[in-house]
Amino acid sequence: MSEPTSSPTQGEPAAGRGSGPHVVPLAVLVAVFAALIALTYLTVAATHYDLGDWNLAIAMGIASVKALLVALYFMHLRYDHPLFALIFAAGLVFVFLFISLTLLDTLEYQSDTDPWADTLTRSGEPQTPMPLRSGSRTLNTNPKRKRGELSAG
Amino acid sequence: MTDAKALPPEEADAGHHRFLAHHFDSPEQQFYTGKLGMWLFLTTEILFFGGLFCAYAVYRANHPDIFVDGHHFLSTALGATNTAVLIFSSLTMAWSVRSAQLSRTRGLIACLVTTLVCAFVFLGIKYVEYAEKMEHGLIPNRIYFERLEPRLAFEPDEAYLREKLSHYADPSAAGEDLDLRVRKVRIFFGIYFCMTGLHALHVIAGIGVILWILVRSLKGHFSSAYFGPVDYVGLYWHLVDLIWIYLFPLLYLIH
Amino acid sequence: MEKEIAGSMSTSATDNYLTHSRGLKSWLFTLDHKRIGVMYLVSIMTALAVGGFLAMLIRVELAAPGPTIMGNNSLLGSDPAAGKDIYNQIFTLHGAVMIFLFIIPGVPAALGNFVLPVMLGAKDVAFPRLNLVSYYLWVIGAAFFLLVLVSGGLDTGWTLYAPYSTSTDTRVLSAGLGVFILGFSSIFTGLNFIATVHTLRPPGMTWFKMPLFVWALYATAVIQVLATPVLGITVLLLAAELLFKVGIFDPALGGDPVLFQHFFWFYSHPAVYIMILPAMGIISETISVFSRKHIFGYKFIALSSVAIALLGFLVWGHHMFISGQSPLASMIFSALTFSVSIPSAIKVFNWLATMYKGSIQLDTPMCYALSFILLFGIGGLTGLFLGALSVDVILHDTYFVVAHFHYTMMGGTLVAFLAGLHYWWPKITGRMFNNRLGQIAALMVFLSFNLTFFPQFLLGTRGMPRRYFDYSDLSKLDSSFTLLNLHSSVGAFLLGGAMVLTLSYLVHSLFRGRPAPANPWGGNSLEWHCSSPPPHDNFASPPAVGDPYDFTGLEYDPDLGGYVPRRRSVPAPETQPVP
Amino acid sequence: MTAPGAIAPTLSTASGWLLGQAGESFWLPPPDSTLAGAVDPVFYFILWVSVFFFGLITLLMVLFLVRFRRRAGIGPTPSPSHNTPLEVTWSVIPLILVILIFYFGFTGYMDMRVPPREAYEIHVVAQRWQWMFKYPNGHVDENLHVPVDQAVRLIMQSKDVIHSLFIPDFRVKMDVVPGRYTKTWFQAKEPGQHLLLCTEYCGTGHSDMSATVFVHAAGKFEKWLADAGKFMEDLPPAERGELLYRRHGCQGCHSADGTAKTGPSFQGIFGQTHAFTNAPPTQVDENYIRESILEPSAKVRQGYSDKMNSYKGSLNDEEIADLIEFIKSLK
Repeated sequence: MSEPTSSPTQGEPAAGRGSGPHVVPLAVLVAVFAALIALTYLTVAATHYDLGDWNLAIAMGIASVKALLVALYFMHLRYDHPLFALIFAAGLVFVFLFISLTLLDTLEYQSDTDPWADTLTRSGEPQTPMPLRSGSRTLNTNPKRKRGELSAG
Repeated sequence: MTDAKALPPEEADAGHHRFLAHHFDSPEQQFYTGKLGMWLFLTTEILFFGGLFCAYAVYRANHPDIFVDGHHFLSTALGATNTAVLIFSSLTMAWSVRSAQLSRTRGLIACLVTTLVCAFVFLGIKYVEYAEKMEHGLIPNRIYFERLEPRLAFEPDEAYLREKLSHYADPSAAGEDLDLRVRKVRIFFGIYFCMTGLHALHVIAGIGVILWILVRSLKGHFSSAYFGPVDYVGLYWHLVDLIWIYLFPLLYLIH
Repeated sequence: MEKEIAGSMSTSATDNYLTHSRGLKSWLFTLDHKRIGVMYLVSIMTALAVGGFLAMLIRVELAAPGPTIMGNNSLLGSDPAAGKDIYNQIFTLHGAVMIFLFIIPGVPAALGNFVLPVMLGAKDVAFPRLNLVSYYLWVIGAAFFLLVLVSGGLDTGWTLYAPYSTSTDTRVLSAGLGVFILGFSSIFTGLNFIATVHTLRPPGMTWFKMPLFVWALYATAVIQVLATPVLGITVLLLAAELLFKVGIFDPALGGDPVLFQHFFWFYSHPAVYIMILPAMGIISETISVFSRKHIFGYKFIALSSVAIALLGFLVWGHHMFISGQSPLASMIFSALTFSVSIPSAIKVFNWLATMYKGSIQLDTPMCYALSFILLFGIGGLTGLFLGALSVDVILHDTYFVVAHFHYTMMGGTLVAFLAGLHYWWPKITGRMFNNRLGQIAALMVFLSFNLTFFPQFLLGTRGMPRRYFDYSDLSKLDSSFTLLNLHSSVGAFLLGGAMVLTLSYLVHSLFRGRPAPANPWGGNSLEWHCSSPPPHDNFASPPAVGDPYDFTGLEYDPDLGGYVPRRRSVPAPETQPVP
Repeated sequence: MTAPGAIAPTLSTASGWLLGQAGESFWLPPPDSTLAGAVDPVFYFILWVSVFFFGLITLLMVLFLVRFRRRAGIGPTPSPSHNTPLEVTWSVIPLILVILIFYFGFTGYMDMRVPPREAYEIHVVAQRWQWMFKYPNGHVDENLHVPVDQAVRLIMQSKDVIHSLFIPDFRVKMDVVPGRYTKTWFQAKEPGQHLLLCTEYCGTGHSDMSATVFVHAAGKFEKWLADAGKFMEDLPPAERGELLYRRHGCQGCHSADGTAKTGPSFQGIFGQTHAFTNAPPTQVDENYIRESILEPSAKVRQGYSDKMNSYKGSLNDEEIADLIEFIKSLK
């Protein structure tokens, strides 16, 4: 392909940066493929070792390296106009914000929740889940409403 | 249209006149616009799956034990095989874009066919995995109608779950009884089904669009002067791969 | 299609996009952004009428405590319980129709579709087919809402909060599908606009020469693309919850209802800016044109749109201060919420500064623009109450919130939509409407709007919760609840009357209106450089791009009833028509 | 255009004043709990900031409209189209104000969320469309009774959908979310009665889901609570059943007068035979009523949907017997 000549919009090229679309050499594609397969093997192998919290971090780290390789080479981001990378990154940033702010909140109030507890599902009645200040008798009695007395008091 | 000078004139000419929409000035402008549109679309896909990843993150952070219990029911071997298949299909897809850029129609067709085969292999393996889970009701296995609206029956076989889970120690320190673990693990299958199901739908959609460009390649539409659709479909297919790259460790490789 | 267009190219000089080709098919399958814009315009105004009718029913019901028209007759519920169910369905549909079918597509998809490519000097949007697809997705989404209406209604409120929405008998699944489809309609519009702005600007149209309406639409499109997919996944998860009880939101299965609210508001708060940003764009255009003054602080206005769009993503938790969200998250969201108020304030002050030393003419669009500033001012300032954590505790889910979002959404977006509709009406239809009637209607809208919604602030601060069928408990204690509600209902009917008046003179102008000149108001953005209505291809050759807010090159031609390029090159004082 | 701009809100406001609500509580309800101190001053601060800025905007607009209206032969006067110091000024002043507002709101909110250590605890259970208040001695009431001048902490849970407890006079509002506990607190300042409302939309009876808050004078609360525990023993079973019927929210879905609500009416139901969607026709007898209370989904009556919560654990055998007597009495 030749140089783009009359770009219709100034400052923004009509077709990529510099000379036309970049053709990725076959050797690069195959090398990326080999790296991806190797990383897949590595991530499976890593689960055989108990590294505590690091297991998740390693799995996510390897997945991110793989994703980066796919995006840079298979998806041409390395050769294309940076705007595309910016759009892609914007999506990731907002997903990150969404997950992190939501997670921050749900972790914070987790101690108040009690899912799966029979006391809260449809099949059961809440049974005074927290210790009350005084002893609890199961007597259900009550006077009729005495509005007069209250307003007087 | 001086950009055509590096091309065989008749090809460049065909590219310009047949596929250049009236509101674009040049094929470059059209190609760039199409690619921009595709990247914007991919971003919406990322946000779309982002919601699912968020639900996953919230549940995994709050109930890690469910995920440890749940992953015992998935086959790492099948998952890893599918990962390899999808990565290979990504390679062939990237290769087909390269072939189109170099006007190698036969290579393009061969690569697209290989990609399609890989997509079907992926779905086949997925089917094997799903069938095994459907048998035990671990993912919805039947449609019925309630108040005229369709519903899917999702009734895990508790005896089966109890039997399998009894072989594994309680991953939470709470020492919960087996009944509670059986009830809790259900949510893992719910999330598993939502994430992989939506991904599988994207694979099916990918098969559709790859078929479409395959037909167009057979008609000889693509060349170095016009290969936009191959590139756009390629980007979409790589994104499907990219999402699976995260799904695999998150669902199958839990320690 | 292409051939048909090519065949009719050789018609006379009066050829425009309306006369370019004829027949129903030439409209239904058109790829012309202007025709798609007009189809959108007709459709969303139908939705507005439906939503407005439902609003009238709500206001009649609330005119007095206890059942008034619902729950005491054979038409709207024969017993109080049935009446309550009907009321719940009506306010749900009012909200859903107004938000998903009118306000979100209102300005961008209808007016934006028509104006944006012309303003840029482009022949069309980047993806004309996608544009048509997005219109038909809107139609299909609307059809699903219609299906909901006839097949059992929806009573969840437009917010679809779980677990109510997963336990109701009404048609959540169909409505969810409708919302999903409408979401994609909105995404495709946004995607199209971003691509158009990036790639189809003619030479000379740099970023900072774009009209502010284009900037506003661009910022809106960014939100549409980044936020709307989350709405899609939210309703999809809700559907999964309904279809096979996956348990993500249902506490009985281990789910978390507050998580649903995070999902919902991650979209629905930025969606508020999808609704208001394009409206602000219209106001920037009209204030400048009708003051004959260069817009003040162009870059600040342009960049504040982008700032609002991005900051708008970080404040969704302010809908959840009392919903069980943790105090830590509430604090973060409250702080971020206030940061959004700054760019909004910047815009208001810049609009006022634009009027300074201008030559202000109160034509109908300007009347609406000025009422926008006042109404949006009230809407924005009352947002401060709701963003402040402790004050929100008493105001949350009361009529104060109802009044606040009607001041921003309706006093803001609807009024700006009317400003834009009147401003571009001559361009779209090629006809002038009756300006005097327009001014009267604008005044009526402003007065009746305040009569309708200002009392609701008081209802809210005094403790009336929203979504109440019956406020007898409150009015027994304090009779002012009855009187304030009655005010509101009377106002609603006057507002309805003003809308009917507007519709009638606009329709009248289609048949009897004076043919519009190319530039009736004296705007200098590119849409005023082509004929009214514009030709099929907008511009035969890329137009010369200047400063869209420089009006010194225009003068009024009384014979034409519009503005023409100044004949002498020597700058002379503009002679203006006396209104 | 300008005059209405200023007049319309004024008119509305004036009409509000004419309602006889003038004075301290024109905007907000009477400040009857200590939490009003965390809310009301912030509210009025924002109100005056808003009034000032709205007045400023209106004033400038009217001024410009009059001064710079279009006149024959006079065009716009040239003036700069941007001024960075000015832009910065009108960005920074609002910024300082909103930081202040945020700070006041935040500190007030923390006061509202953190109860004092020595708070009296009452458990609140919300269900469609009824509030239940459980006292430390096990007494359950459909209204909220609290002592004056004593911090009261509410621990709330929902049996079905989200509700929200709102006492306007106390400046208290908190959602009641199924699957978790939410908490709030207040301290009433004077004995008296106040309205308690539901502010999170919860379906058909949302606007009926109210209760009364009774604030008892010093020393009276304990007496009320002790009496409440004894009151029921002296009643005949059917009357006890009627009280339970109201207190446990049965009347939300089952009328006693033949009106069909979410569930079938209790009137005359005893002894009838009904068809079920998931069971053979059965006569309504003691066993059936007992089963319906404890396992509502076992038999779902034709024409109604499976919506009822189980009362297993919240009603004991004697109470169920009382309810059966009550249903029998509804001829």
